[in-house]
Amino acid sequence: MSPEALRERLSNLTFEQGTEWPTATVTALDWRALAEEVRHTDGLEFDYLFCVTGVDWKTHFTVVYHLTSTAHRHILVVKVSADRSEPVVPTVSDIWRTAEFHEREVYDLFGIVFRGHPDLRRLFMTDDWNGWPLRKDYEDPVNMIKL
Amino acid sequence: MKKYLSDVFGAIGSLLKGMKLTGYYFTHHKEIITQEYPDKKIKLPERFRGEVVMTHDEQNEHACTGCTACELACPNGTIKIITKFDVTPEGKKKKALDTFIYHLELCTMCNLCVEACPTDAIKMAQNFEHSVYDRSQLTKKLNNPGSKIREGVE
Amino acid sequence: MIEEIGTTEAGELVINMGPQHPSTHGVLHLIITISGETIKKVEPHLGYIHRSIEKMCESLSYRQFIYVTSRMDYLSSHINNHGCALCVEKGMQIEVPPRAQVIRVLMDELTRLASHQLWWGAMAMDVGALTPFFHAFREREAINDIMEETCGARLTMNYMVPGGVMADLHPRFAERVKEFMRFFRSKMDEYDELVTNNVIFKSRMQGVGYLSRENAISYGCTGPTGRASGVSCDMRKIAPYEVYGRLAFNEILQTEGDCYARYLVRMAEMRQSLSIIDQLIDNIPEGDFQAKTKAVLKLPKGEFYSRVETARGEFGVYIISEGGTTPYRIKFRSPGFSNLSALDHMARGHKIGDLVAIMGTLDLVIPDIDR
Amino acid sequence: MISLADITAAINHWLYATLPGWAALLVEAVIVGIAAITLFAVLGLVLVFMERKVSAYMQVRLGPNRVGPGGTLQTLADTLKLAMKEGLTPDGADKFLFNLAPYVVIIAAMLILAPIAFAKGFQIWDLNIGILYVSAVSSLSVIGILMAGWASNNKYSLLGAMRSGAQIVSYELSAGISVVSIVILTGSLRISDIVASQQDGWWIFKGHIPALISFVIFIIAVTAETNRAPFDLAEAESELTAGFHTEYSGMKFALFFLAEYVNIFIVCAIAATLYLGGWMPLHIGHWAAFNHVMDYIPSSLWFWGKTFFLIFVIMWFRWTFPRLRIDQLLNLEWKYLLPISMVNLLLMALIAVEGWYL
Repeated sequence: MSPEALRERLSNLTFEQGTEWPTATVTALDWRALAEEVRHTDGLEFDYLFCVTGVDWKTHFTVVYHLTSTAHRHILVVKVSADRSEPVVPTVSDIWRTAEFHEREVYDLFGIVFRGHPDLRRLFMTDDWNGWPLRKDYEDPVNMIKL
Repeated sequence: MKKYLSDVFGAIGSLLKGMKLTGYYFTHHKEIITQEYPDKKIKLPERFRGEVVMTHDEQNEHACTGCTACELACPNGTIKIITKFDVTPEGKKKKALDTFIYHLELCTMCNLCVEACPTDAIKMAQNFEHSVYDRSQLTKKLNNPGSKIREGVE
Repeated sequence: MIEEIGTTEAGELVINMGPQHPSTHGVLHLIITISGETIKKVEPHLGYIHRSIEKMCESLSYRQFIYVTSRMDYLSSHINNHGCALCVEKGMQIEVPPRAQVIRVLMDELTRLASHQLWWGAMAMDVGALTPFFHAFREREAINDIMEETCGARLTMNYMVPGGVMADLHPRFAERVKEFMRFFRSKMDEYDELVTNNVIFKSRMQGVGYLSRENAISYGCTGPTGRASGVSCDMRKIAPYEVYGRLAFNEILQTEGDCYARYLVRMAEMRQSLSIIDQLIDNIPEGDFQAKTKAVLKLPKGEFYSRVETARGEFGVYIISEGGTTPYRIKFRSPGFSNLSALDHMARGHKIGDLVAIMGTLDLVIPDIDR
Repeated sequence: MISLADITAAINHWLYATLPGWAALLVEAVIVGIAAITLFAVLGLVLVFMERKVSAYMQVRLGPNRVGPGGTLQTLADTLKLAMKEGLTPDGADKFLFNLAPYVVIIAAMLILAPIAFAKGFQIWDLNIGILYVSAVSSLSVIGILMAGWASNNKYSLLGAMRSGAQIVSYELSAGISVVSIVILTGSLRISDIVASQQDGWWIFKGHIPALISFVIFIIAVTAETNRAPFDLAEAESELTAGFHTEYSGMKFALFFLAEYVNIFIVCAIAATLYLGGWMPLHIGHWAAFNHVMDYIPSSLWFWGKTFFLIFVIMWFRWTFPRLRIDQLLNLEWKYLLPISMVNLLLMALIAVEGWYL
């Protein structure tokens, strides 16, 4: 499906202008339903989640999901925004199994909680690590390189 | 039963094939590729990036203007340039290089400083035997003592 | 550590495999629960080599950040750099000269060959054959020598710059590559004799670590891992970049989804890489090796994503730019990370020896997973 | 020509002539003990060096080439290094068993030296159940391995020891049956009788195809029994780091290492004795002239040549093949080797009864 047709098909979403792939922003509340829809609807079948990215916009967080379909080869980018003080996003790890690790990574580095994730623990950092390293306001207490 | 036997023979055959190959290498010593390194020195290609050096000519002159382009280009803070002000014969003050400090221990040999240098004052040398007993020896001063900038390099 | 894992049933044993273990190829830490020799659960613990490259890149300029990506998947460092350069070029709308494009693709394929050779040796070593490792390194060294001559380094080349490559090809490049190809083609048959057709090796591989097509997609397995399960996921075919679109090569697909299929896919890919190099080596166009770019690169505000095919699968670079000289946020989608997530699924019910074989065929590079 | 047998006989005669009977025996025992230990040390050094060179050439590299001429003293240097290393005993290990295990393994290996005929008339103890004694004692080393694995308090060691136990117990069977198939032909368990029965040709030639099959099975089985690749599951370094000797260091590790090589030597010596005539030169039927020429080559040279050839074959296996999995290992034994060797034994019995072997 071409990007235009995809925009047409998912007309209830608001798409950003001037992006390479159709990019839509949804709230955390709507995300779960949208995920189910794009995964299982005939003609869409976004069965492959190839990238999950957390972004800290200083005022809020976004989790960017890059979805594609192995059958139709179209790509959809969904941005899910989350509150900065209490970031919670529903998990999609039961829809795309790869999200299990990716969401853990985002949780580990940004502190975004994925509700319903089966095993939400630190992934890269040690279990007793303080803070969320990829947030913009994170300050490394130990600067490794001191010249 | 037939399959059982053919399995056994096929298996033995495939194993013997592998043994034939290793047997070949065992008996053909000319295939050995070991380079006896410290005994026989290796010649590295001229593009090999071993460390950053500053080229000096016979008059002990270099081409560095102290513009700090390399310092800015370096991703790791490997290079630190200390500049001074020289007084030209006409009596004008001119910025010049005082010390070119190079931290080999931080360098990843990415070549970005050499690319950035507008006057080709620095280049990559092929030396790769960098081990020293103390880390402080890895911090090097690249411009020779008493060296000065070559005439005409701006 | 073991207490935290909590309940183990009677007769079950929890083993820490790694971070220092001969077959985890680095510092992967697996906590495996076994009953006898049978694996009940595998739980990867990551982060022993996590350097937060994404955070580092946020403070590096668009010229500087490319070299860091060599340190992720160090075996396909050139392809990682390629992905980053492509992403920056996409943002800056730089037209890469045709010569640079061909050079890049040639280097990519040589890197892929080198990576697969190392994988072949290391995987054979995982299942207990030590000799293939040295034979594989013999060929890999030949590639490294070629790389060294042109790029200036053997492993972390940093040969890519936005807009092209850092230096022109060495005058002897084509000649040496052809010489290597002749040499390597003769060795490929030896590979088959020594390992591929070996009955012990086959029995170690066949039917082990099965991954169905659905699961491969769901777990996001790409590269040879995905293709062995029948998922068409070769970025060079799906979204051709550089000159891949006009090259004749096949995407290798297998449907068995077991370790042997993954092995065969990689072996066939080596032959495909050879054919790609064959097509290009005599047709390197003349011209510039680098497009004219500004000294300071500033990406316009926006988001840019590029996907390339490394030796392990799909590598994605996602740059969010706020218009400055450094990225606002950069994300690397590394293939090994997704492939590793399927390990637990694949290893359950197999023996410890199989786990090693499965890890071998997944071709994990730990810095690529940890980043 | 002075043979080894003459020398030993002379020493024996001299000792008994000058000393009382018990003292002579004691002195002889001491001499034999010293000789055995020296043999062990030299064997260890030579075989490790040989293994490293064989592996190096197969892997297109040079191998040790620094210490001594052609690297020959490399293993000596390594032994010195190991001897100077600290012998760590991990916390929580069963100290007594942990320290005892390497000695059990090495003593078990040492005991098997007794009935081996190194040359014509040169044998420590030609006991009448020689080959039975060898099979019995060689399976003792598994006790040492189990002790080591259990006492280390390490899960990898335990797994390695368990694998080793399962492996040795099952491969004993086909090794035993292979031995029996030769014993049927010779009708004696005494090593000297077995060697003497090959006066007119080695069993591997005289015994037709069944002897060849049983030889191959014996080699496979003893490779497994000595925990050598492709059957080195007990120490499988890519799976269990180092298996049962993960926790050992220094001299205790060296003993395990030494025992492994001595065991290889012993099983190869047994295989050479059973199938390739031991010290017996290559004799073909009634070709008296040919046999006479062959007799000029000293018998000890024949023995060592055959043994080292077999050792080389076992090393060749190791540097060519991948490792089997534990269930495949047991499958190979119970589904392939055991049935084949049993059928083979029947054939062999037929040959022996009909007397087709002469």
